[in-house]
Amino acid sequence: MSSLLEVAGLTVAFEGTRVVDGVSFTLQRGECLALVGESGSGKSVTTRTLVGLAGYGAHVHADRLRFDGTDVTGFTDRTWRRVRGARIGFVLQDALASLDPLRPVGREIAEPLALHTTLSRAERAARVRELLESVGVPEPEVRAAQYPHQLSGGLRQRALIASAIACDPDLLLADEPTTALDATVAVQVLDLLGSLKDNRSGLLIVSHDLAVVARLADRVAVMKDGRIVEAGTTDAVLQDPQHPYTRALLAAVPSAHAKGTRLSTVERPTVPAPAPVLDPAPGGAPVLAAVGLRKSFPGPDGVARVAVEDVSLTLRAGETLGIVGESGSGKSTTARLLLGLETPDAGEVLVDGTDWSALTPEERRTHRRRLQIVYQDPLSSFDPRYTVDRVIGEALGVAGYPRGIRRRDRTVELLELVALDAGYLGRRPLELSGGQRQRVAVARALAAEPEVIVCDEPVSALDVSVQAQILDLLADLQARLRVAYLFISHDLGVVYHASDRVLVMRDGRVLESGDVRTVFADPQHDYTRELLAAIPRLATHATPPPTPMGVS
Amino acid sequence: MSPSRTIRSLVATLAGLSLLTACGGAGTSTVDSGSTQPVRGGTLNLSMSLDPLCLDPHAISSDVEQIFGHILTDNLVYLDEKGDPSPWLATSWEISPDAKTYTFHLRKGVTFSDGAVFDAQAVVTNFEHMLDPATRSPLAGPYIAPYKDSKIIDASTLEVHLSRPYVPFLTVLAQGWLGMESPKAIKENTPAQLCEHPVGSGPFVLTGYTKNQSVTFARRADYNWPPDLFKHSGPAYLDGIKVDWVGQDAVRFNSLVSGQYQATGYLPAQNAQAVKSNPNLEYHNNNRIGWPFTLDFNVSRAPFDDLDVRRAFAAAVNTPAIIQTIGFGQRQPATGFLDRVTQFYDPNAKFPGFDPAKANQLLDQAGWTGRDADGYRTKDGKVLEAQLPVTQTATVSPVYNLIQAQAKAVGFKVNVNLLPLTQITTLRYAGDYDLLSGVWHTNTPDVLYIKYASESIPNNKRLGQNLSHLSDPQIDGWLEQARQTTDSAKLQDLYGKVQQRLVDLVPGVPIYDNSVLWATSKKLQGVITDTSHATPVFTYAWLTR
Amino acid sequence: MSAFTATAAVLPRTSRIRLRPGLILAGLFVAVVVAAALVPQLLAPHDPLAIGAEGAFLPSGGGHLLGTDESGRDVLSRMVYGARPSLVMGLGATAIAVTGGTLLGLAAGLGSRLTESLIMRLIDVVLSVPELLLALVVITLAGAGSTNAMFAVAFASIPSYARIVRAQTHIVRRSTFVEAATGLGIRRSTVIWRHVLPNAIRPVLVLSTIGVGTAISAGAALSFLGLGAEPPAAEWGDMLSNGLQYISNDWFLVAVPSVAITLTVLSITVLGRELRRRSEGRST
Amino acid sequence: MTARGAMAARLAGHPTAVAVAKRIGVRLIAGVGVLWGAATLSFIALHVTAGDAALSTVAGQGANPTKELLDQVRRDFGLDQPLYRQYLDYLGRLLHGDLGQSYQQRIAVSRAITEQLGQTVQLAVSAAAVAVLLAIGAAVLTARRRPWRSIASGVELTLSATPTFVIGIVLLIVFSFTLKVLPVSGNDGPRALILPMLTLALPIGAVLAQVLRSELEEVLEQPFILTARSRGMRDTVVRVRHALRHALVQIVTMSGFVVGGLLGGAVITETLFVRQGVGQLMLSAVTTKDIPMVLGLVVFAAFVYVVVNLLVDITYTLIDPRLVTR
Repeated sequence: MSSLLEVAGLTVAFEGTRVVDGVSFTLQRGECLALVGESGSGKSVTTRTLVGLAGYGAHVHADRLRFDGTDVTGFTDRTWRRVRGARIGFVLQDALASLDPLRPVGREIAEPLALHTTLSRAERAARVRELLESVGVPEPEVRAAQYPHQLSGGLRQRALIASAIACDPDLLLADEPTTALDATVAVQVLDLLGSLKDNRSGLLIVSHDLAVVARLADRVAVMKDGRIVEAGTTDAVLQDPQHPYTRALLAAVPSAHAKGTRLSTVERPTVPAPAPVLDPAPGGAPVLAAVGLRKSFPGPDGVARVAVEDVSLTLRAGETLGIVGESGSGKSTTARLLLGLETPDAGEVLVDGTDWSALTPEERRTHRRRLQIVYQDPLSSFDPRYTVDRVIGEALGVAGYPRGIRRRDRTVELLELVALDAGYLGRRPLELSGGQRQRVAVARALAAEPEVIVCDEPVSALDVSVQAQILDLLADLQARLRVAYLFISHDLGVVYHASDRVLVMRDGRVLESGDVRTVFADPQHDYTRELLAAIPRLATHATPPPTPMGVS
Repeated sequence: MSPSRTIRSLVATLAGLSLLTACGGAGTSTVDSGSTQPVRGGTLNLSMSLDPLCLDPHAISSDVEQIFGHILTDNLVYLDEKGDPSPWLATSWEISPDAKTYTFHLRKGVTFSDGAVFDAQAVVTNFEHMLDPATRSPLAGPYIAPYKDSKIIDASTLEVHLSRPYVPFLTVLAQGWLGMESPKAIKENTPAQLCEHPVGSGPFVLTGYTKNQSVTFARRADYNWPPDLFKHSGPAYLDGIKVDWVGQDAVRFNSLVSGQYQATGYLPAQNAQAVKSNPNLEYHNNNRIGWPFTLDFNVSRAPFDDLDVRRAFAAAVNTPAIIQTIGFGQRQPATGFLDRVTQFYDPNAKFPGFDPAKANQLLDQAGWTGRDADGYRTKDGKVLEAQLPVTQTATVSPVYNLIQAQAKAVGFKVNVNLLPLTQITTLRYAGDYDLLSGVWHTNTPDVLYIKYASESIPNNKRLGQNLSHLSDPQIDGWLEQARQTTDSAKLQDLYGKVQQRLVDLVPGVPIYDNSVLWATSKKLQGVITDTSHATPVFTYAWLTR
Repeated sequence: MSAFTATAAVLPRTSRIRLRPGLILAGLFVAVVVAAALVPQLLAPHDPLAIGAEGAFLPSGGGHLLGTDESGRDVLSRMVYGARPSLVMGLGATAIAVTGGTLLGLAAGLGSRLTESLIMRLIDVVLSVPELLLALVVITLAGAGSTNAMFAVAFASIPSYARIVRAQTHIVRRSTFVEAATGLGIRRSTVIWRHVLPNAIRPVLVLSTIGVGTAISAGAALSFLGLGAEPPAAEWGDMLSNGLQYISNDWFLVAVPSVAITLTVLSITVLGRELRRRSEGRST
Repeated sequence: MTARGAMAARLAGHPTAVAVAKRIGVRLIAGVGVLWGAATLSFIALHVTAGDAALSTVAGQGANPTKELLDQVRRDFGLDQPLYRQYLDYLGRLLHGDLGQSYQQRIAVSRAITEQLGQTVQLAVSAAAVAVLLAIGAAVLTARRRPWRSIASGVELTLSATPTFVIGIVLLIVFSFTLKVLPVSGNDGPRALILPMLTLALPIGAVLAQVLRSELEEVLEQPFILTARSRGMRDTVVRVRHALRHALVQIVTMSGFVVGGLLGGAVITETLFVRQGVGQLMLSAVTTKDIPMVLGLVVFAAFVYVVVNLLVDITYTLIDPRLVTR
């Protein structure tokens, strides 16, 4: 029986620049192949080319491109249309944007049926209800009539999958199917995808996250700069990676590492010059503390929504307190309360022992410098008109460095502290990469010589390899400057690696807190257990995970 | 287009390039007896320039009434070629020696289209309607201002008493604005309703009026009382007349050429040449009775209170150049202070022509010997300067800039101030100007009274049109006497003296004789040229198939 | 919620800015117009007001490249001298409108909720009256002439700029970099002055280049209705509405100013769009 | 999925009807505020500036009225009263919907406007329809399609840069003067409507098309378009069924600009094509300082503005349910 999908020497170029460069792989019926790689590796363009939708202005060439035995290279748009939707299903990343927001979900799912089948309206409606049930959506009748924005993330993604499998396609392509979902929901969707793959149809899954793929894929192909650098069965690639890039990728995944060791083996930045050591905070008194914080926001229809309820925490100098929880758990609101950007309904925030609310606006301003923040998207935290020099210079100005030589030297010093050379001074943040921008953000935070830096999802938007470098940077700086971190993230692996103590939050409340090792090894609350179970671990599904983190 | 367009269309019909080519005889009222027999039926499509937004003749001063007047209403009298009143609804009349009592003998059997009978009482109702403040009559009322009261001798004889001698009373009654309206309509309708559907006894009846769009008239079957001079009787030949308001000159011209219309009441001067050379169009450029297009000096204040300055400015104005530039060959230079076709016009009361050297000599003589940086003359530190307020119309013709340039040539500074229409009117009556241009059309030499009698100087009693504020006892005397006699020899002498005196006093600079340009398609025959306004009369016009 | 932005760019944007021929032509034309506005006496062969002795409606050729108008004046010279009033109308009206609009917009964006709703209602009032009626009222009662026409056009376009600035101020006020600056302990007034104002105003300045074109067009419309520049000054809009009267005598009198106005507005708009595309490319 | 289900979802998607009604209520009050503001602003503007309305009405060109007549007219117009008295009378009448009597036409202003309204509405509605259709057609057919895109945007740019009356003149020259296919002027019959409608529709349509195309090109980059294409749907069908709806939101936002453009353009088009209409009325009322008429027109324009904004607000929620919950 010929293979379902046969790709050899596939090249896709946009105005001369090759995005996919000579990719070859095959996919058999009943098999799941995973294409893994960081952003810009060409994995998505490859998938789209398989349905003839490489995009406007794409030049596609392939030695061999056969789907279920037929050569598709010569396909015209008309012939492609008979295959798309009917024989190949496509699932994209975020259902909120991948389903037409202005049309009820049911109509979206019914569309492929209308195109490829002769079912009547009523029959199509019935089929849509069946499909929704088959992908695990409760009350399909009501849900079908609702709009995408009225469904939860998980239900939306299931509806998107229902729309892709409406005509029982032979091949299902899934481009980052679970990236936009919380871990617990992502796991359920992955299991759904796994169940859909029976012996007859094939599944091609694309992701940046090796651990996610490990759960589902039979074979894996690792892509970098448009080429497949390594391919093979999932166990072989994950247990015994041959190519250095694959090894670096695996190493960069926090959950695969012993806590406290360095993550980024690749291009280790030179160790910066010894920085001046800040005098440690007096005794062990908490640098930042909160007692019984409560905050609610007026909902759209007038009903108040409680975001944070009875949250208390303490943070000592040089310590990292992690706050973990899914979206809507109130972790960001807590951070804004601690920073004094929001005033709590009840409770106190103590900075070096003094309560925020007790301070006069003038005092509050000088106090602010003690607490700095690093955002998830650093670009939006810089004034678009500023160069790196002015961004850091402004912070130094507030910290008492007058314009001129002293400020300039200190700026260069700070840049070196975050492993960036003086050449970046004149550059605009827009021209830098995600990792470099985050380094500039950290440098600006340090410029104010703060006692606490609140990191709100600092690495979530970065590629795994870059994520690793930033986490190491933060660890180095803490060791040298004894600055305290409040580390907020939805990614348990990252939090486990970066934090000393951790708070687990859900629906605005602190469920559990304590030393990160004890909380993760022996979770008291079953929600924490559920969170831990949902961490995608590199251990293959063949051998059961020895410890929650899959690594001793 | 905007109402200021009436001013524009007036100004646009200014002096032409070459001296007037032979134009239609002024005031001839012969019926063009075309070779073939008149054909009954068909509707005339007529394009006019601007909708006065009210069609009650007594309530408006718009030029439109000069044409609509003879469509809708009949007048008591009709002017003959010489400019004397001839019988129409009034078959005959006697004037008392003191020219204050006028006895009219009215035509019998005349009815208005709403059935009301035309009799002495109807005439009285009309006069009272013209003078009634509620009508707000801008022209009809003032023309019969001296009317005091009247006595109805019998149904067809009326004795009218005036507060003071006013012989031109008979002549003005021939104008379009003084047509007879139905007394029944006057009694039963409000001024606004009369604006919408006035009722007359004329050859056509108003059947539809949509503002700013169109007016429709239909033939009146039992019409049989045209002026005797028409030498014709019975109803009109045309079934009706459809009038469209076409404000844009270019559009009005091209729609005439394309045959969408068979006649236009206002032909732009710039298109005259094209119409003349068009085989199937007939061009009419008729001189008009009245006061020519003239530049008034305000003699009541400096600098024009000095006669020498006035004579100098008059000598500096190069009238032929102005006419050549803006008239497109359709205007005749004015010779004096009356249009040449006006009754008792005196050809030898000639106005001195363009003579810059004399202008400079007179200004030096008047003491304006100094020169400022820009070359303008000064005297005791003051610059020789005059204000000329002008209203902004879509296309202000360049006459003001020509005069400005010519005055500058002799060191006289003329400031052309562009102001909105409303402000110009306020300045006009407040006398806050040095120069004003204008034209006044009426069908009697008494226009000289309106323009130059001290009685007509705007004051608290009346607004008045004597914008030059000339007050000369001799002229007042002669004009008053002219209003008391019908003896043409005496009138010729009186008006002659007035015209000569005006040439000496130089209250203004006459530039060109007023004339009206209209055009008809060759398909339209039997069009009479009205003797009062030199405009087309369609009473007995007819359309060839 | 960690929205990971790893979706590969399906459509790599060609950001290489090729100097499109249209751009060069537009730039050249604007340069000619500006030169004509600055030094008309150098470019114009004759005096724009001089009544030519040769007579009216001369076809192009001979002493007059574009012929003569209804008063025998040289059309080319009048076109050259007409450039300045049009540019003054375009630049002047836009400058006034942008300053007025920015002040109002900032006041609404930064002020209290009450000041904001007051200003927005005022803007609604000015916007509710159609632009041309507004201009008509201003000119007819304050007198015609190019300066009043300029103020009329400016006054009518202040609201649209005010709205843009207000919306932009709100966006910038709530942006992360303003929060970060406050977090650094910088005084509120300094944050506004250093971060909120410049970023709120920048898009308007870019948009105003396109506004210049629209202002010239509006000015020409006013001249067409007889409310533009005072005669005998050479002004394109006036020449156009004048030319329309003599369209059957010499259609050139209408064609030349129409083409001039259209090309000027077109080239300024093209330059404006290019500026906007470049600045947007940089600021997002 | 039955229609009833869809309706249930749509209602379920909306907050209670009270919230929507409240929003419209607020809009209405703001609208009344705008009307009052427009009337007051114009009242002041007209009375403060120079020029005597009574004099200019009666003593027009060639008129020679007496002083008593002028004073009588001033009393009729109520111009002899102190300004605040005139203002209060005016507001009083306005509340009863009486816009007073036009000085020039001596008929009720409301009647004068309604009389002339028919033609302008006919012109404006047909022009708006043509403009929107042209814009949608141009945008849908040329978005992201290499050669056509630049040609179409070039034409649109030229059209939007050309002043309205120049377009009118060109059309007039080509179709009326030379080809003599269409009548030169007048209001009667549909053929006289074609040229003015095109003159008004082309510039507005050009601007709309440019906005629509850039909006469409952004929407076409959204993932749900790719999903639709991956279901085997033809590109043009995807544009019409999915992308167009998003772009329609843009047209609704632009409706303020369109209405303004129509009213403004109407004045010029009616002047050029000598059509009866509110534009002509506005021009003549302002030049002869027919105060009640100008105020009537201002209030009428403000009323149209408020109604249009209200409709825009409502259509927003119908097209894009997401907006309701904001």
